[in-house]
Amino acid sequence: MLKNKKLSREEFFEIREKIRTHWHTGSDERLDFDKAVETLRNVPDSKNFAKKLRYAKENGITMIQPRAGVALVDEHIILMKFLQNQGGADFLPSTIDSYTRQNRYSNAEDAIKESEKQKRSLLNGFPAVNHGVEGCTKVFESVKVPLQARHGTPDARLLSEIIHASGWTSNEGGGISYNIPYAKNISLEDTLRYWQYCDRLVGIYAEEGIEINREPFGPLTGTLVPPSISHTVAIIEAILAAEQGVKNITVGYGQCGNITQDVAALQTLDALTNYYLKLFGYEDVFVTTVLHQWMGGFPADEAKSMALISLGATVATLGGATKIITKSPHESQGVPTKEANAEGLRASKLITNLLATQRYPSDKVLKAEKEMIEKEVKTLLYATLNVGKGDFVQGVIKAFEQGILDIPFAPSEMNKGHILPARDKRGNIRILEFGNLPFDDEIKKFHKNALEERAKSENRDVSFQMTIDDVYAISRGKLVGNFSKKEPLNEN
Amino acid sequence: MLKNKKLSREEFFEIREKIRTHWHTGSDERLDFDKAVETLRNVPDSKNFAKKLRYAKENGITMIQPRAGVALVDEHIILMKFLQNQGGADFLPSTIDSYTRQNRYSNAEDAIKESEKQKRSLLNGFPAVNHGVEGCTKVFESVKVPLQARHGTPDARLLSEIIHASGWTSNEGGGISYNIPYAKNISLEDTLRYWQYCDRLVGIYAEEGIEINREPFGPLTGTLVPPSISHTVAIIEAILAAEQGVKNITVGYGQCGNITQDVAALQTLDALTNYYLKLFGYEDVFVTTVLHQWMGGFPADEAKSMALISLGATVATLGGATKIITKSPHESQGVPTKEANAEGLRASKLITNLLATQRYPSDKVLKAEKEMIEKEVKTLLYATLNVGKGDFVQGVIKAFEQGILDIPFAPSEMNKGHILPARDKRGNIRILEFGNLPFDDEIKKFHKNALEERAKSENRDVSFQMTIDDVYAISRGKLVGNFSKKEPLNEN
Amino acid sequence: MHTVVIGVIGADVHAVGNKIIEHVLKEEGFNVVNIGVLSSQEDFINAAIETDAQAVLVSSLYGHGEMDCKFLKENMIEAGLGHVKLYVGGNIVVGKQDFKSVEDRFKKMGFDRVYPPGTNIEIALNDLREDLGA
Amino acid sequence: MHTVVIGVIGADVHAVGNKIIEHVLKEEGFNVVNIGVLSSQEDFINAAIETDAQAVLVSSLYGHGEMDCKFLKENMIEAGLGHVKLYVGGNIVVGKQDFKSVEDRFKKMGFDRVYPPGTNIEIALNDLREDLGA
Ligand code: B12
Ligand code: B12
Repeated sequence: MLKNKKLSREEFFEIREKIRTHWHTGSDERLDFDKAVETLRNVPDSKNFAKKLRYAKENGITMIQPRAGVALVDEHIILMKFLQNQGGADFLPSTIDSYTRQNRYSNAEDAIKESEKQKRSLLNGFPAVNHGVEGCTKVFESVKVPLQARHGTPDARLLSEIIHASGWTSNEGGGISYNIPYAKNISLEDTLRYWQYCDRLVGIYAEEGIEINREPFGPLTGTLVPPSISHTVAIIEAILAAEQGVKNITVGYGQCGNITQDVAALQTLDALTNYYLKLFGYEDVFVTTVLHQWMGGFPADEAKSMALISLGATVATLGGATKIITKSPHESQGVPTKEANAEGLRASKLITNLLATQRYPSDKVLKAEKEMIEKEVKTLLYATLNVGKGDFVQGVIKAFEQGILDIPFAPSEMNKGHILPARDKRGNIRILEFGNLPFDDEIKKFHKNALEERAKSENRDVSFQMTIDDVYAISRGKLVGNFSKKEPLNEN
Repeated sequence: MLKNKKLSREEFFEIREKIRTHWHTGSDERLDFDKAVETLRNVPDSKNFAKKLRYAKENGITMIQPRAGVALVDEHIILMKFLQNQGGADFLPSTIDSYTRQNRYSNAEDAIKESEKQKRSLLNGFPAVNHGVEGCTKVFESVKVPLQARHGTPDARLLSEIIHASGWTSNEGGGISYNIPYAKNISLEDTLRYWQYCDRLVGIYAEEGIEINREPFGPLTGTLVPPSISHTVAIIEAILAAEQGVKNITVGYGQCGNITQDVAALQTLDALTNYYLKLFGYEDVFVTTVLHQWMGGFPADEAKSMALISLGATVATLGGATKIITKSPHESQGVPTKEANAEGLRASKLITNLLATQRYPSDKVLKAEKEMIEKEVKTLLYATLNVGKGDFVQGVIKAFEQGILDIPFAPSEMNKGHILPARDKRGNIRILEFGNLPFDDEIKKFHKNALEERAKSENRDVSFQMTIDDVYAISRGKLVGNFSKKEPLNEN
Repeated sequence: MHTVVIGVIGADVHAVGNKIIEHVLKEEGFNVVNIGVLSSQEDFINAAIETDAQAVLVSSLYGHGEMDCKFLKENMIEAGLGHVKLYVGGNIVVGKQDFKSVEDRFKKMGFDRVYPPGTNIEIALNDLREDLGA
Repeated sequence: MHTVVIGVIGADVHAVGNKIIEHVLKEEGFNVVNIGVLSSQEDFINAAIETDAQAVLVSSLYGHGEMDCKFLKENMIEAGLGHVKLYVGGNIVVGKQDFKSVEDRFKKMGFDRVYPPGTNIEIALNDLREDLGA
């Protein structure tokens, strides 16, 4: 039975041998452990993700990072350099394509060939496994800032080996966050096991004195996820990573749209992650936070998208996030051109610069919001631990089975999908249907009241239609989905 | 000696006859008073500026308005309709060209001809006087939303007659705000007299039951103007307008860049204008506020400009402004295309929509900022009244002579130009050189301390170089101008 | 009652639009067979055969739509589903492309109707009624 | 010490850049004659004659620069100032235009150097030193 327990070096290296056979690039000798350690030791501080994050947090700087990836190495390098030089990216990603994410390396191979032929990327990301240490090292050597793999891969073991051995010092993902939003019928037991491996890899490098950053994927489905739910997943994944020896963790959160709720979420995410890591005995983990600019459907209009991006950067900076994952004005349409991507970066950078020394004021509303998030997280976390009989891995498996943890709009069959979110009058994300969430009456009443207040002001009932309206709202230029109201003197 | 005293109807109509001879379009019979009243009575509510502002304020909506104007009527109509339909402008402007502003109607005539020949606008705005009631009415009839003239004209008497008689229900300007930033050696006595006329015109229409909005030009030179100074000017101009019978006034403010200072400024602008209007006996004036998106030098980069525009819309909405004057991503380059102008509008609209139900939290810092603004305004206002021996018109003339009122970077020789602003560590605009501002030691110390704190953190002295750096700062992507600091791990 | 098969093709996990399409079509009185995300061409074909569907609505959001939909029409014809209406929508290609050319490409591949990003599902509803004669 | 005349031409009141140019050029050791905003061609010409200036730096921000600068070079030649270097900078035309073509237009009008919007004054400083042989 899988438990939240550090893999022994023996177990780890045993699995490692098998993993390396999953695709032919796994046999590259630069994946031999000593060689990889050497590679990583030679990464300069300025290209070390973990160290640069540390620097940012200690200096109160909010840094920026795009998403980006294309099929071919040379094109990918052009893209990376563009985002670094023309976008001012502080960190670079390599977004991995969807075939690689499903370990369909031969599909990816076909698409690489087709992309070469058609001279345009037919993949929605960079197929790092197919390009192997060879290709990934070439990317690493071409840029000046730290690199991270960003994906959505349930089983990212070979991918993780390859990227770290190529000098990439951060890896996004987690056993929950790269399963529930990214898979249909892979068991949590499997993904938690796969990600224990990825974490252990970083832990083992840590034992060699190499600091590598790990980042659970915060926004989950990106669609009206209540902060307490994504926080709980982030904190659990941080704990699981810490158990495997990870020392530098970035927990994430997707912008909701109400500034107070967003700031409350960012502040509690940092505080609670630190608190629970220490509570469960992981003392020396350095925690940073990342805000993802709005992760749901974007407006089709580029000007509006730029405004949404800027608002995301605003809450991130005012809320003290260490990093922002930026979006582009092409978001609603498709994978952005490098130019559009750099626009999102430059807009974000202007905001982080202008607001560098500014923070959101704290008032009663903010405090209340934070307290509610804290209470909900505590409830979810303890209920998870409880069904796991003290073990977080078992807890997670059972909690999802029972709907104690439940993520809205997720594709995974491991997820009950019984809860429904909706926004209150001020655009805060609240819960309309609780499914089996173990919340007490006080919490439930809080959500209910908020939604009833909205329903009243909109002259309608609290219902699933609200949820649907809210799913569409931002892409249609509103925060709270209410498309019936007519305003006499305000047609424009 | 000019005093703050309502012009009698006789005086007014006497002047009126002369004004109408300043250019041939003044003889249009639709300028006959009864005809003009009839025209204005037929303006539907949805096209009445004053009424729509009232609606916005009462419903807590922040509305948007661009700047725009071209040489020829038909082109101008295309432009207006585009901004209305593709930009979603709630209010339309007609920005008047610079020749008209200086009453150089024959220069404007030449430029109109040249523009017709070259098929592109050689004027930086719409020459409303040359086009007369004929042209202005055509514009009015082509649009669905209220129209306003926006200019910078020391003597706008004929212009004001023409626009109102064409159904335009708002006029920007004032005897101080359209002199000091817009002229070199026109006396304040002259401009105050000219603007008494423009205000009286609106007041006389009010006597006929027609509500027209007046808007003092808030941002002045747009260049690091401390809020208390622009507030004082706005409040005085509101009082002068009210004396002439104006009942619907929008006071303005140019975004500074520190969100707390901006919100404090917006809140105090509304509160203080209402307070002092009542204090000086003007009971039934309806006051609204307008935030001007950053009025200083813009970044050359369009993406950064969009971010700056969005941040402006953010503070306006969070601060509860009734209206926003928007900028475009072309700002640093030149008069925007209609497309670029509409981009600024749509970005702003997204923000005002998303934040519609959100307001900035109040904390100690905000309260302190508001108190300081209140105290400074009170000092300036009373000192002005004092040198005017109880009369605001004479007070203004003398206050500028003596530097009791002093506006940074103004071209006018009527302005001492002795004060120097600079930003503190958090980007608040503070005062570095006070010139003759009648501030007490407490206020001076507050500013000094703030600037010294910054100087220390930047390891340099408080000096004019700070002011220069701050003038450039936003156009170079920073709020606080400090271009020496090197950040080891943060080159990008 | 008309039967339509909906689902998200390929290695694509975008579930939100799919859940909403199901909800709306059901509300509008269709018999909706939702095979969900990560569905292969075979999944679509089998579902259409089993349920005797009159239309198949393929969603593709993640950008690999062009590859995933290759020969789908041919495979449907082969399976005796040549008469079944075939729609596709979502973000069906990689990047922001001129939609006209995208539409042409997919029409050539045998799709009856092709929808641009963010299409309001109500629009497709009208088309569906027209095509199925409801 | 080199003498340069600076000012803002036409009905233009943009004062900020002008004040900063004055400050920087003075700091750099030039004898700066600043005629300020709202200056006519005659103002520039008179100032240049009176002070025996080696260069005239015209600012135009508000968009009417093209009209305001018409025949300035010719008028300077007529006034015996043909040898005086003539620069122009700011936002010298209406709208965002391709700078190359703007530069060409102004060079044809006789300007020695033409600067795009937001030019850092340090750049002009180098040019000035080169042109005046300092
Ligand atoms: C939310 C989201 C996610 C969530 C999805 C959660 C989940 N499991 O559902 C997460 C974060 C997990 C995610 C992951 C990825 N995403 Co994503 N995602 C989005 C986003 C922001 C919104 C999608 C959404 O839910 N919209 C709301 C719903 C209601 O609208 P909809 O999906 O468009 O569907 C409506 C209409 O399109 C229409 N419709 C849809 N299908 C059909 C079919 C027919 C026949 C008809 C008539 C109509 C129709 O009706 C639907 C209901 O109204 C979009 C961008 C956007 N639109 O703003 C990107 C987007 C779809 N994602 C994209 C990509 C690339 C990815 C990733 C590969 C990697 C990445 N960049 O991180 C992974 C993919 C993983 C995988 N294997 O699929 C790209 C696709 C690029 C392209 N096509 O060129 C997009 C466009 C973003 C972008 N510009 O790069 N994503
Ligand atoms: C502040 C400002 C104002 C203030 C000016 C206050 C004052 N009296 O000084 C106010 C609000 C009053 C104002 C009014 C108007 N403005 Co104005 N204004 C600006 C703005 C935002 C900043 C200008 C500024 O101070 N920059 C900071 C200084 C330091 O930089 P600078 O002026 O560019 O000068 C530097 C360089 O260009 C260079 N330089 C300048 N001249 C020269 C010459 C030489 C030889 C060299 C080498 C270098 C050089 O060195 C300077 C110092 O570093 C600009 C847009 C922008 N740049 O973002 C618009 C802008 C200049 N204004 C514009 C316009 C049209 C107007 C108005 C007509 C109307 C309006 N739209 O409201 C009126 C004009 C009134 C009149 N009669 O002139 C337009 C001009 C359009 C065009 N050229 O196509 C601009 C570009 C805005 C826009 N995009 O529409 N404005």
